[in-house]
Amino acid sequence: MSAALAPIPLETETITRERDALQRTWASEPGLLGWLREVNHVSIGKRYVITAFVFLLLGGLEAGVMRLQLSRPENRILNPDSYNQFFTVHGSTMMFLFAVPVMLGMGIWLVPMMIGTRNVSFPRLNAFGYYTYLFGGIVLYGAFLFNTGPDAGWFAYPPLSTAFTPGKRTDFWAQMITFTEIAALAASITLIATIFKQRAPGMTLNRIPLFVWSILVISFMVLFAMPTVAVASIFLALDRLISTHFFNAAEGGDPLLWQHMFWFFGHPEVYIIFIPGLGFVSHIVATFTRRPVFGYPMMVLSLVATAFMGFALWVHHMFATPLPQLGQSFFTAASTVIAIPTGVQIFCWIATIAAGRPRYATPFLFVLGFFIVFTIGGLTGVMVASVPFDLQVHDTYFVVAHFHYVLIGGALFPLLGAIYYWFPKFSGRLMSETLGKWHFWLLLIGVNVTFFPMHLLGYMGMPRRVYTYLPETGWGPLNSLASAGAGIIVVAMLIFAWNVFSSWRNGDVAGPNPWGADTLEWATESPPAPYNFAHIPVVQSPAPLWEASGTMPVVTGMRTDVREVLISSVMDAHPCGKHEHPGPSIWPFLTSVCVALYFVPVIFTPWGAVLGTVAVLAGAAGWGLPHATSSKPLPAPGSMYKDEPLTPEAAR
Amino acid sequence: MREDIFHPGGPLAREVARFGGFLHVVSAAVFGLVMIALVLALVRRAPVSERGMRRGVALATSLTVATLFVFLVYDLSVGRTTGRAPSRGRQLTVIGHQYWWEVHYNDSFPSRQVITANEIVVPVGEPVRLELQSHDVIHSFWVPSLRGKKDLVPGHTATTWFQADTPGIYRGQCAEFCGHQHAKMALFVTAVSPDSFVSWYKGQQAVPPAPSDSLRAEGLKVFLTTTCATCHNIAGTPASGTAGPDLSHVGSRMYLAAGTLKNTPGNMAGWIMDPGAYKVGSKMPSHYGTLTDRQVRAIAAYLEGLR
Amino acid sequence: MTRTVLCASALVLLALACEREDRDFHSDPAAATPKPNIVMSSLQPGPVAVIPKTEAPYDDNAWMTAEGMRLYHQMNCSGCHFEGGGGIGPPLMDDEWIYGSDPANIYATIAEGRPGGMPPWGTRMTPQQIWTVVSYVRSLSGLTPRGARPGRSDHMSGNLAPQNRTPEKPKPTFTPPASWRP
Amino acid sequence: MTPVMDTELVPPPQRLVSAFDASGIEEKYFGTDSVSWWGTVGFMVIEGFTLILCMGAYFYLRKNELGWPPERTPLPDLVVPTISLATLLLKLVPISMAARKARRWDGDGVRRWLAITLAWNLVNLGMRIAEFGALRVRWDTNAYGSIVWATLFDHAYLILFDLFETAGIALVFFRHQETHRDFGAVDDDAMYTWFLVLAFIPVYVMLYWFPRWT
Repeated sequence: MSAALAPIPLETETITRERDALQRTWASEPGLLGWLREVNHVSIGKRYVITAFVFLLLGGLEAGVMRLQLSRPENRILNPDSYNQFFTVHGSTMMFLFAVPVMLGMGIWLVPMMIGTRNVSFPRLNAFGYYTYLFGGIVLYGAFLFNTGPDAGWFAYPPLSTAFTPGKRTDFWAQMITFTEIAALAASITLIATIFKQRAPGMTLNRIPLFVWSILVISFMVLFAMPTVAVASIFLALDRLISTHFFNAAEGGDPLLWQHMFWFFGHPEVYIIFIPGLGFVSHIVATFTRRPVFGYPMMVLSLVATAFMGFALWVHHMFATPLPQLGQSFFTAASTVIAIPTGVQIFCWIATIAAGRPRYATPFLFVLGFFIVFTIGGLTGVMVASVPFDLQVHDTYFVVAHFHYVLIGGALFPLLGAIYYWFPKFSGRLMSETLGKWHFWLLLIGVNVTFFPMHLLGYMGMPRRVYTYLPETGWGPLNSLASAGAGIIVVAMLIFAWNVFSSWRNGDVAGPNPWGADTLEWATESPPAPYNFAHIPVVQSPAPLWEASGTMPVVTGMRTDVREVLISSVMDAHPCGKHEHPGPSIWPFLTSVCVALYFVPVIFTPWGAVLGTVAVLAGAAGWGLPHATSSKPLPAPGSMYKDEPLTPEAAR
Repeated sequence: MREDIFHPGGPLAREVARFGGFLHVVSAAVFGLVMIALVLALVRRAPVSERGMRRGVALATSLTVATLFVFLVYDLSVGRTTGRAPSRGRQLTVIGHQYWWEVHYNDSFPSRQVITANEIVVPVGEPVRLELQSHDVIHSFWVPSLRGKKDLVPGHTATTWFQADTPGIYRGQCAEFCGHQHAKMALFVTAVSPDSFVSWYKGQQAVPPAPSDSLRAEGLKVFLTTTCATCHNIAGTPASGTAGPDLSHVGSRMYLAAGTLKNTPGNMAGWIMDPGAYKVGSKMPSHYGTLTDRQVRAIAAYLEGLR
Repeated sequence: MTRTVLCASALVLLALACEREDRDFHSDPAAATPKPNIVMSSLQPGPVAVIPKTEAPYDDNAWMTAEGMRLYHQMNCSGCHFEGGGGIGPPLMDDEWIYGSDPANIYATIAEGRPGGMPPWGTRMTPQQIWTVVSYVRSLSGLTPRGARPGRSDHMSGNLAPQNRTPEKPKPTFTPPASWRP
Repeated sequence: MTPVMDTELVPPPQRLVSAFDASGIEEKYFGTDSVSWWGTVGFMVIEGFTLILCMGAYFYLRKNELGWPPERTPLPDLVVPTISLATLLLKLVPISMAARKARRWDGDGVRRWLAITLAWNLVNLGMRIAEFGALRVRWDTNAYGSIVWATLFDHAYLILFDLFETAGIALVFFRHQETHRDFGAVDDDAMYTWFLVLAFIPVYVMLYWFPRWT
């Protein structure tokens, strides 16, 4: 085994030669087929993020139409049938097709760069996850176009979603859930293995960037949350398609079983969405105050604590159901206590800002917006933790206001800040600051004008999910105000879209590290070469780019002719092995098609399950059998095995 | 008509409104403190030292814990007072339907039981205990000015209670998404003095009077010979359907179709003719083409007389 | 060429899908849906008549079939036919059809009534409502497309849901037992 | 004008120095140093959790009934499932032997034991199909029927995928195309099989013994 060497400066010539070789090995293939065969995490991550933003746009348009419908009493833009489809598809899109995939996608895109490796651990599984997610979205929107959009709510409570919604609408919803859950699970397994085993040498647990921690934490949450909703949605589909009785009270089933399972997933889901947001905030705060975030151990512990507690408070979505009262107190206490770790993080950031030198660039503005909007959402969150108060505001517009404040404040603001912040790494160019500031201020105003009045509407008795209201309820003026706010949000997001579009084409060219940031992704070019790092960096401090003094310690001796990555130990990131990655393959895409061949036909006939099982097995066979792996075969089978155990060293 | 959690009409809602006021004050204070801290952090002259940061975070965290503790204690005490159901008081059964409410005033003598729909009349100052069931999907019973909500889940029987102190009309609405007309599934609680309640209750127990004029008599005949009677019940007549609301005293109600239309003969006629025009997806079938204008007018006149 | 085919098939899909999931909330005026031309029996003087197959408008529309199920209960069809198994009236979920299984025949049976107790509903239900009941009744014996048949019911036990029943092959005629005759 | 590009902050170009020579490090094929081990463990966690969820739903639905199985539903058979469990446990022998040979890089040994595992897998699958009959209830009879079918089906899918995975690995070995990594795959497959078999023990107790105790 090799050990650490005395630092030897690398010759420019060597570096250039190795770069050329790596470029040949890792390059993407041209053409449509090459696009489908792509397994590089940068491409797949970008695809995730772009696709998710397309779904954000669609979900936002649906919200806009709904706000138009609600802008005055007894409006007739949408009839209840279309309204129910719109709000169901809006909620499902934002949760399953935008928020979770965009966060996992940012993780897939950023994590390998941040931890100093060349690709994620399971590149093909990763690509498979993307296509499965994409097909899930296509299935939902395809159905929606054909007037088959789900209409039982994004929460799909039975029996409304079983015996009382005939047709295929809810079936498409349930299948979309399964698609996106498979994708999320694939992404989280990939990310966990990558973060545990592929960190650059020296990146011990206490040097992992906070965003990587947040992705690690949510990946574990996904492992337990997503199977729950997948099992629940399969039960739901079975109830609908082959008449099982999981949720049928008349035959011993229980509608509340669905609610338990759905919220056991649904509450952690919220944390899955905003914990990466907290990761973004940490990086932006550190960079724009020019000092590391205060209280790193506390930040990490808070993230982990939030993840654990996130699973212990699902019942606070069910306070109004007939449940024993004693248990409810526990969930109130848990919902209250979870405010502490989040509070600690906010205090640490404010302390960091106080100790640093703030620069008011757009990403930092979005973080300030996060403080304002998210704090309001968090406070109303503590309010709804109380059983008696929640029973008054549950399922009203107060809750609509609450979770939009939490998710827009806790996830969208940091995400948009992150887009401005990492856009140079994305495209090689900076986004326009002027447009960015317009975007920020309009969004901040728009969000508050739209959602603040909803708190009051909730107090006035306006329930959620109503397609209209009567004039005598007096809800008209505040609803008109909220709809006007939605208009401001639309303008703000149009500015953002234009900013992305124009900056991508002719924004200022950014160097490798335009913000002077501290983490490893800024050590590569913008945008990075397909292999990320010509030489894997060796990490010696939590802020490697700030503490390096003119020299950058790196790993040498990696092969350049195959896709090789360095494997390191879980705790102290000591190099302990190498791993040869598979190259591009069409099979992840084809297997994903096979999964679609399972889930879509099964909506129409039980034989779909048989067809689908065969198709998936065939896809897996194509994926797994030798022609698809580029691994070198053993020297020669036969004599070598006979005498003594063969080690890889001996085989060389 | 009241519908606002901060304009309570009874002790339960008042307790929660007081608690809500406390929450608002505390939340506003916390928000203000966080914002002040943020602004100070942004505009301070010299960067804060490591020790300053540690102290600030420790102080803020302990304040948070203390505030949450106070919140929790107050919340549990409010939960205790509002959660405990009284042992006395009238017992009602409320059954949720897509998209209306069926209300039974239970009595040990079946003949004295009163069945009505969408409108609950209660005496002031007396607790009312509710047993909640659902006929189809999940609904949620909520009258903001009287108390928080409780879900009506198929296969479960939920219990809740409320009490009105001030006479008045309290509007409420189904609070769990239940299908196309979740938006038009209102209910009204009318709190009256105990004396007026007794006379109202007697009136509801009585068999409605026979039609007084020929138009109404014709209305009854049409009601019984067409499909009306297969879904609706009218005491004292052969009409005994259970799929739709009990119409024995429909003339005494304020609204039709769960708070959708004012109860006038004209609205009634229009509603019978084409319910879908007022409430898309209503489970009441249309009679456009099966009833003549005169028949509909006769039915509306007859129903108006059922007080 | 390929593109034209793709576009055309997409349009066909669109049309099919829209119809499948249509929720027809407004009742048409009675005149809008013409009553079908009904041939009661193939027995007639002269050459063998070709009986035109009629199409039920809602057979492949799950929502409207479910509306038919609701009306079936609201109009108290279940009072005699129970949940399709029959009792006072003949069963509806088997393969035997006294007056024919064709949509038009069922329509006529409902609208005009039949001797032996089946009352006429033509004056009490709109044609649209009758058509929804026609589709529901057909779904009971699996005569409508599987995807549009009602699923499990929350209230009934022991019966297979219509969507999980094997379609019955209708026998054209059936001799009613003496007790059913007037 | 780019006000945000703070040139003073951008660190000067850095000279790369070699701090670690990785040329001597080899790929690891067994245990926690192989990434595929982590993938297998990830799938085990997910699949194990779905089984736990099914079991949770089973006990949740139990409380809605007075008796268990509910009225007019017979108790499940005990003989066939017990034989099925025994055959599952027996499967551990050949697959563990295959893994042992794999750790010694003994290709022929792996081939021999994989063949036996594969044949035995078919027995498992057959027993599992018989087991569905042994439940003595249909999935659409009542909620009890639904959940027992779902739980058993969930586990049956694991058996099916394990069979398929073993078959895939065996195919590679029988065509003498095995690589170092395929020896690692045998080891991971053995670990997965242990999970699959051990996970069935609580399911077995729940499905066939729990109704007899209550």
